[in-house]
Amino acid sequence: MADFYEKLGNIDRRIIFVLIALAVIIPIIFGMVFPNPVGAEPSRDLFNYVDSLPEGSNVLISFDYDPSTMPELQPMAEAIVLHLFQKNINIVGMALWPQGASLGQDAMSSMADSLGKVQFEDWCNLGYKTGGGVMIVRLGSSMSAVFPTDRDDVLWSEIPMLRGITSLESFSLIISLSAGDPGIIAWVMMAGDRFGVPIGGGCTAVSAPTLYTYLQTGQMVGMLGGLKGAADYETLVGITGGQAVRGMAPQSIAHIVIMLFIIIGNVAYLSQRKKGGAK
Amino acid sequence: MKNFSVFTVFLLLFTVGSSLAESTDLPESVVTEAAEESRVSKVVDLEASDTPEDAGGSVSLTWLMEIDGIVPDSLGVMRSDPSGEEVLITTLPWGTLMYNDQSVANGTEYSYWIVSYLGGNIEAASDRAEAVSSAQWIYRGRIGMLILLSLMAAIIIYYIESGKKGKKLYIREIAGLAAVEDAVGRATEMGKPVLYVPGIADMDDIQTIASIVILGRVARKTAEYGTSLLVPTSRSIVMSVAQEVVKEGYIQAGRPDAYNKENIQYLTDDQFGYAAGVDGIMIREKPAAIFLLGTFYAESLILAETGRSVGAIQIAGTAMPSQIPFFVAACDYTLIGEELFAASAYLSREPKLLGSLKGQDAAKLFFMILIVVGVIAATVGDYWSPLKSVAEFLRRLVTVN
Amino acid sequence: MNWEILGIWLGALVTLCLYSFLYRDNPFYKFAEHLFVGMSAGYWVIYTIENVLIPNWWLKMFPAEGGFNWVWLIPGIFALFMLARIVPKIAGLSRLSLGMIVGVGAGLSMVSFFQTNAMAQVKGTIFSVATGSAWDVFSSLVLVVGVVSGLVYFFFSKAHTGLFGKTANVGITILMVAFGASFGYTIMARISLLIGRCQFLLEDWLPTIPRLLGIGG
Amino acid sequence: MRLIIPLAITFTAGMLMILNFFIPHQPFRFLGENLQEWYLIVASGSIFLGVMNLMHVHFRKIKLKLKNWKYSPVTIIGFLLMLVTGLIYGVTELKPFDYLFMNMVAPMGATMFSLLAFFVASAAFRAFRASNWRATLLLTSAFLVMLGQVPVGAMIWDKIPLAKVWLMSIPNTAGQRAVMIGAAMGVVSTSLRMIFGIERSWLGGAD
Repeated sequence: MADFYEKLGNIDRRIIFVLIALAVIIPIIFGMVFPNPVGAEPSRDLFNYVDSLPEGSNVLISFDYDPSTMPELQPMAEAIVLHLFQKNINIVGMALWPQGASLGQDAMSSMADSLGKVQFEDWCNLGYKTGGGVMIVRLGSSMSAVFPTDRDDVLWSEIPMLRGITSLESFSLIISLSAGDPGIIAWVMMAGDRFGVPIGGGCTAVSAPTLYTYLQTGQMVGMLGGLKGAADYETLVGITGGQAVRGMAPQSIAHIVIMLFIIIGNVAYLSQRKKGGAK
Repeated sequence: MKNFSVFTVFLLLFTVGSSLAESTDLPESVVTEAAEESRVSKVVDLEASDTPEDAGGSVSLTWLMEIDGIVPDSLGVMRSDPSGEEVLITTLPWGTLMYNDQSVANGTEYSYWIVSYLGGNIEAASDRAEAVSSAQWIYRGRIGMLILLSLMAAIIIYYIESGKKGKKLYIREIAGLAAVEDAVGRATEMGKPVLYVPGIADMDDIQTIASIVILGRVARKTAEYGTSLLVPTSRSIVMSVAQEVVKEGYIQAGRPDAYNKENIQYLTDDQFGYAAGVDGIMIREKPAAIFLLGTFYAESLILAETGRSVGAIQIAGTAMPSQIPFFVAACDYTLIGEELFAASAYLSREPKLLGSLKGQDAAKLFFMILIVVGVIAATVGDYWSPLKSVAEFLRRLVTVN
Repeated sequence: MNWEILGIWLGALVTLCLYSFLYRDNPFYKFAEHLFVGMSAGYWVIYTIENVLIPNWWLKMFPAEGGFNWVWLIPGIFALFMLARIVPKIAGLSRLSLGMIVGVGAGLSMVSFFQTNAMAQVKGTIFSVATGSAWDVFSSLVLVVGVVSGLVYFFFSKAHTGLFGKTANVGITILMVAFGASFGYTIMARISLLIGRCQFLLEDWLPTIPRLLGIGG
Repeated sequence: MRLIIPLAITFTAGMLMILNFFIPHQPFRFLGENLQEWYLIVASGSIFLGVMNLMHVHFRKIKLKLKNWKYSPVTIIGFLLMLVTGLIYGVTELKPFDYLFMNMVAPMGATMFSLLAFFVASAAFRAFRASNWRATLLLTSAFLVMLGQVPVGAMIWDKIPLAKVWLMSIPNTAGQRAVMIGAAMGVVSTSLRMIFGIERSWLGGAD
């Protein structure tokens, strides 16, 4: 028996390799989708916060990313936009990254088309503006002075939904989908801390750990981290078979395989040690 | 009609040249009035100031746009100097909110204003703003850092000097470094080579520099033991330096004949191409000891796992926080962060180097005290405000702008 | 000849050759590895010429608007000194260039590490721990104690015994928890890379096989 | 003696880089910025040293028929292929150089990178054993974070994702900070030793 555990503890690593490969290949081939329950985590906090906003409030979404981080951030954008539209909340889009404006346009217009939402009444896209944090401070005093027109040069005064909006304080929530700098941190420090507007956001998995501290201190109301965060929001909003949820299937199986191996390794190790076989 | 002719004059002047010397006699109020009539948005709240903390020769402009009005095509930044000469510095796309004028002389007062173009005509102009450019001798936001850095440097140099004077200095055991001798010895017994990977960064990276210094000590040991030492590098300069220090190590060990230049080779600058090449060397040469010291990125685990699979003793070390966990998991010994920089002192036992370690400790102690005092001050400061300013002061001290 | 399909096939073949390494060293891996080293070295030479030497040096020495900037002779001379290593007699000249490189590197690292690694991190740790719920207070304390005791672990000139040793032990423990968490967190990103390669093989490459055999068209 | 000039250069260059960080005034600004550019040029120019070494090693292998010499021509041909296509056609898109890069060099890099998916698994299997309480903590914290990353975690207990967030934001931040602050001390000390010529073994032997 001890011999068995010893063998188990020293499994040829190629067996692990094969199982990892299968864990990724099989879900891709069969297009598997797994249930994705969402625990008590920052993604649920963000969802709950958005869900509790009254109908007709205004939310600013800043699309602070570019195509290289689309796999993680675009599903977030689509799920959040869908949620806001379902709740009849007005969306004002903008971008701190040049290419973010058109990525945001894609997310908003595709969702608006399917839900019958009207541009300039339910949503609009102010476009990209350079300046990062400095520019955000200016938005705090006057939105229209920074964005006299929207992305397509339609005048601020000609957009009906903007009539009640003067500064950042007109928004019930600011959501930054951020791939780096400038992004969430700039919004938290310039808009959240200075003007007291609640900040939520989504970011890549890589940068999530550095942003968790802002959740701890309450400077952010909630956050989506990486593919898992995107999948969470898709699930909470009720998108079935969404892009991020589908990506979670190979991830889940691969993680389970690795965790099983860790358990096997420890079972083998502890049994050996009990019998005095371990070094 | 009068306004129209004024604009024509402007247009002509602009298309012919950038100088507007002749237009100075045009009353500015006319232009402003015109803007109101035609209702083209003009620039408001124009502010001009010396660009702070630079070498001079630069003025920063910021402004906002008027909202109700026709959107202009573009904006023109205008400037006049004390002689009254007016120039168009640049035209900017409409919607821009800031500009840095880098073409000014220090100490001269300039006056700026911004005009709005529509259909090639100037349709509106902003109020004027004045600024003088100057150069500064210090970044004010970095004074705190300058003080702390000088303090640290002074502490370290003090201890280096006292080390030189022969003051006896203790150094604790560092497991990974204590194992260097064993690792080289084992390779000798097994008749297998030692592989030394100095990371993928270039010679300007301080971790590479630290690694090269350690390589010199390791080379001396392999020379003493008569074991071959393989050093594949991913940078040309690192290869050259590695050749020098290994040769020197062999000379110091009295075995210059055993030095083989061919063992220190360049592979490729490519991160993963290098990883593929080193993996190949590991699997074919089957080294008994592998050193992975320096700057590593994602390739850290590719190298460490392959090294593990050939059964080598592995001693790794890096200051990259993201890669340390992988080394800890896959290697026998890992030098964590600062331990990498302590290695050369530990291995050589030179008093002046040991002194510098002592200096580092003193500096760490200083920062620990700073943190503890800061946290206490901030916490108590919530209830007793005088301490709050202490915490604020400490935070400002460590803030760098 | 369909260049696009050929490209997919080249990519797929080298991918499979490199993956064969997971089984064991074999001629396919040896081939791909040698090819990769050679091709990437060639790539970086061209890249360096096109993206550094021409724009950052040659065009600055001989600007497009004509003229000659002698200042840029200096780095050229330093680079030549470095290349002097090829000729044993004057190989010593390379030390001059090395001196400059190491000097620039040391000076730059000193300020940048001190700024981002020391100052910014110390600043982040100076905060009031008495805010929020009891759990938040506990968390803040763990953070501060973790940083301070972690630093104690790095002390070299004092034996890790007694209270000092206990604190250092707390430090290394927190470090271990941190390393575990960081390892576990990174796995997802690594699996994503494999998903990307599998998608290439399964969705880009595999469908070309029936096309090449004339089945799907 | 022959070390004096290189060490003087190191000192000057190092001090200039430090002063440039604190003093915006000329000539420090100009010198500081230029030195960085110069460094880049010297480092880039040196790439020829490396590739000459690479070619030398492989031609020598072929000549002496050393172990695995049959693969050396692959490296040489691969190198020349990129060099020649790059020199003749340039680096613009849809040219042979770009084609070879996009279809061969880039996929090979991505494949090597993706090997990590396998290696994190085998390293985790082997390293995460509860051999003592510290190793057990390492193991537990890795395991919890992994669970929190995928839906299974929340299925078991909905607080597990929260535990992941806590581990990443508190102990992980603390550990990283300690490593970073400590490393900064090491860097400052090492840099000082270089700039002041206290450590000079990197220059090789010449005294």
